[in-house]
Amino acid sequence: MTDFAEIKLSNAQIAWRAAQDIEDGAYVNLGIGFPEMVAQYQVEGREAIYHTENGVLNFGAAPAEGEEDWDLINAGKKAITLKDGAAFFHHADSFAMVRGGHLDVAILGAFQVAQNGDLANWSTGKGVPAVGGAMDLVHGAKRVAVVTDHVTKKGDPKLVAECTMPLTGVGCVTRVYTSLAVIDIEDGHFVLREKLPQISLEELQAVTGGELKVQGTVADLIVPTL
Amino acid sequence: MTDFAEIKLSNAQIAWRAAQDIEDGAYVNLGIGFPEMVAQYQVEGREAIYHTENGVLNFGAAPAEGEEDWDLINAGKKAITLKDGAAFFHHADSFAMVRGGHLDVAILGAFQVAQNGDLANWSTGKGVPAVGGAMDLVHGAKRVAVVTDHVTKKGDPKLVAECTMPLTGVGCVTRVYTSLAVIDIEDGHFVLREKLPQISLEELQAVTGGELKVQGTVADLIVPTL
Amino acid sequence: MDKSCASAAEAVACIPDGATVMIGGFGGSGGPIELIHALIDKGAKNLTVINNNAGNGDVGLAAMIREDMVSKLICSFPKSKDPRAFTERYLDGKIELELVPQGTLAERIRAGGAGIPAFYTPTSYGTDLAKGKPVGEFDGRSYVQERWLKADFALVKGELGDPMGNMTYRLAARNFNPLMCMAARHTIAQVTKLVPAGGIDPEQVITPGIFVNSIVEIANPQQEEVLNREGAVYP
Amino acid sequence: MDKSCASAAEAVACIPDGATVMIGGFGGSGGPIELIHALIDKGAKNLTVINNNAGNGDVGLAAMIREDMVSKLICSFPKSKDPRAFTERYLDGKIELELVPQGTLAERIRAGGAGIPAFYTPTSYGTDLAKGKPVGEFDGRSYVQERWLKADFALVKGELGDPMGNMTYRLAARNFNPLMCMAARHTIAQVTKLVPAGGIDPEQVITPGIFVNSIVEIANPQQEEVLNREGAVYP
Repeated sequence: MTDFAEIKLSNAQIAWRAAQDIEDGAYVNLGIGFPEMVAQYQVEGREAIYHTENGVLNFGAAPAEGEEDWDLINAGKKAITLKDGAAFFHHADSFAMVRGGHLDVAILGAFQVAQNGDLANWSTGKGVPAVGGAMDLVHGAKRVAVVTDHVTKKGDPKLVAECTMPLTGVGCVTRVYTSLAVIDIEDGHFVLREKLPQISLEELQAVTGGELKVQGTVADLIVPTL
Repeated sequence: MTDFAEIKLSNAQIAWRAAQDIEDGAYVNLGIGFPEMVAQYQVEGREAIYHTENGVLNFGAAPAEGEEDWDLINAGKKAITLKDGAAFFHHADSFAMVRGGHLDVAILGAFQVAQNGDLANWSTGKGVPAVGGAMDLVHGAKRVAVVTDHVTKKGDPKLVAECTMPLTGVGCVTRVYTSLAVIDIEDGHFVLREKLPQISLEELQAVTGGELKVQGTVADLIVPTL
Repeated sequence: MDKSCASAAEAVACIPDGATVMIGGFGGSGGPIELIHALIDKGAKNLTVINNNAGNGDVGLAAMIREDMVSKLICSFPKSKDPRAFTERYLDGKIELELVPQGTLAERIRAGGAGIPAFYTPTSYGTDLAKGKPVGEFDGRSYVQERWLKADFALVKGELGDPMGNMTYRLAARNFNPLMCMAARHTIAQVTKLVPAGGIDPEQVITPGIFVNSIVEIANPQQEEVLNREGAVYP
Repeated sequence: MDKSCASAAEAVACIPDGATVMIGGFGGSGGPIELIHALIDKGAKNLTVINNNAGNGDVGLAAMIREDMVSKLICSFPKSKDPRAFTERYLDGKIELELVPQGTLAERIRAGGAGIPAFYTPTSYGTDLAKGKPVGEFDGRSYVQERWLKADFALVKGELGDPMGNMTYRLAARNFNPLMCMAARHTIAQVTKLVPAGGIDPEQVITPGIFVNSIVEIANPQQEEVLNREGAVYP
């Protein structure tokens, strides 16, 4: 039995892998937290335009400490900078971009992803509920992808036959980048596209809560040391 | 029998009377054509802010001939000028102002006004139909008034028990300024407020298609020579 | 990112027969005359056009209609000083008309751009234009349910533009243009001046570039009202 | 026309107990801190507040909640670095929460301002937040029907303003402010600089004055994020 903890991808590596699929010229929304790392690994020679729900297009990296302007923040309330060709707009226009299908990609975190594309990422069902823009994003972008560890801290599958946690959206996720694999969701099934070469299909299936279908070849998931 | 043609108010005089009811600071939309004349008789010391459907607030009089900028027009496609504190906005925001109840007064023309406040002013039912912003205006402004001759060119009543022409809006008009009288619409009835002193109530009733109720005194409709 | 195009002809080359095309402008103001004329040069048949009006005189949308490129028009006011091209074809049953109240037209286009498939409005309730449409009652008042409007293409006119598609508009030439940018699958903009990215203050952008697919500089754009007063005819 | 007010205190004096109040801002940006603090000084009870968040730390909306002025909150994200004021009252059942997805919150407010009593959105379909709401199917896809949101008052923050109520916004401090201006019966704005009518280019106005009822200059406004980083407490 392979020790997943030793070979699994770091969050940086998962983010790197997700960044490889962002086309030149894509309009992208990155969920708050871990998904924001994807911006750090933009592929050389490609330009992505980042959208943030609170009304900014084409923002850049965080400013140096002490240089923050706290009227210039992203949806995670972190200070940002602007690139040339940026634009401001109000919240209704911002979510018109989201809901109206103008974003090419949204990359989000997940508690659970089901084999039919259902996503649970907003509520554990405990404490103060808070949803933000998650439910809008999953029904807006042309492509909704998830970056996530393959299993929970306790070792339970995060890719499941059916979500048991409160849903964010129904049938919305089309690709999942995990710490062990890249998995597409097609016609209600997990379709394995890439996996770490050190792990067997059987081992991967054992930590996945729905059947992993194989269509054609499964490529090796190869990422740089980061 | 009084000869109405000799004593009836001119369009300018009807517009003057309508202008007396526009409060200081009111946001006003004037329908294309005759209603636009109301702006010429703004009461001294009061300031009205005019809205036009194609996305301008606080416009002023027509420019001198030869001075027109044809990107600066009103809904009637006539050249306008701007006053200090004007603003441009797109059509959805413009009709948000209309439909959202932000205008204080809309003053429109009419083919027919019914005693329940129904208005017909957009279609004779013949030729090419065209509606423009008429149906939006009647459901938007806090107060919808009509300026009109009291009767058609053929002498038929324009104030009617029930509209026979295609409706612009249902139960929307609250006051009518005619060439003979000022009439409110309340609880499904025409209520006579002012009439030309030369005309008797019976004479006025004879050219009005619904019953004229009288509540309290009927004032004399007195307007300057214009 | 560079969405700029060398010419109006290149920008409209992608518009096929049968397309639904939104065209910005209100009366003589804000219409993308050079883009429309490039589309006439290219030729396309059986188009559904969405515009507030139905053209005026012998240029722009009126010329498109006169060239029999338009099989259906969705508009609020198909009348003008010289509406011959439309009127003749309409009365002959050669062009279909969907008449929509102006504010409803604007809101339906915005809804198309904003991913709102339907909404309720008081406008047109109880009139002939509401016939066949669902009605809803909210807080004791009746409203008409209206559907979004989307298009394959939008042709719009801006003032400043940058290669990312950000735009501003001149005076009341703004009108339907920003809404149509949102509601088309592929938006083609002409601007009077193309500036480098960063050349428009981000606070002053009216149409963010995400809503624009290609942008072409037309440095001295024609103005429909001016053309009509000169008696211009295109082609 | 002069909608200007001498002070924040004068501007908020009209807000009674039990009012529904929209408050602009997103996180620490764009919140009208001086207007909120003036309202705390005046005192009001049993308010329904509409804001994207539930305040942070011990200033602004968080301070209003801590002073037990708010009986109900309509928001999308009642969490922050220091959400104590809200969290304690929520877990004790002392404050009601209506949780709304952020884009739906924005659209409901816009709908309130635009006279659209209801609309359909894909957002929240099939989730707990859609429970009890009507569902509609359009073109084979399911949508949730959402209602407009209106308020008695809106407190907003702009950058430039003029006596007619025209306004611009600074950077991303725009967020919910222009929408809330539209949706309240009485909108109270604080601006960093009040300029004479004509001092804002009409093409650059973001909120036209028709949506604003009173406007007060607060020349050096406080910023919630900065206050929280300093550990500020109000009053």
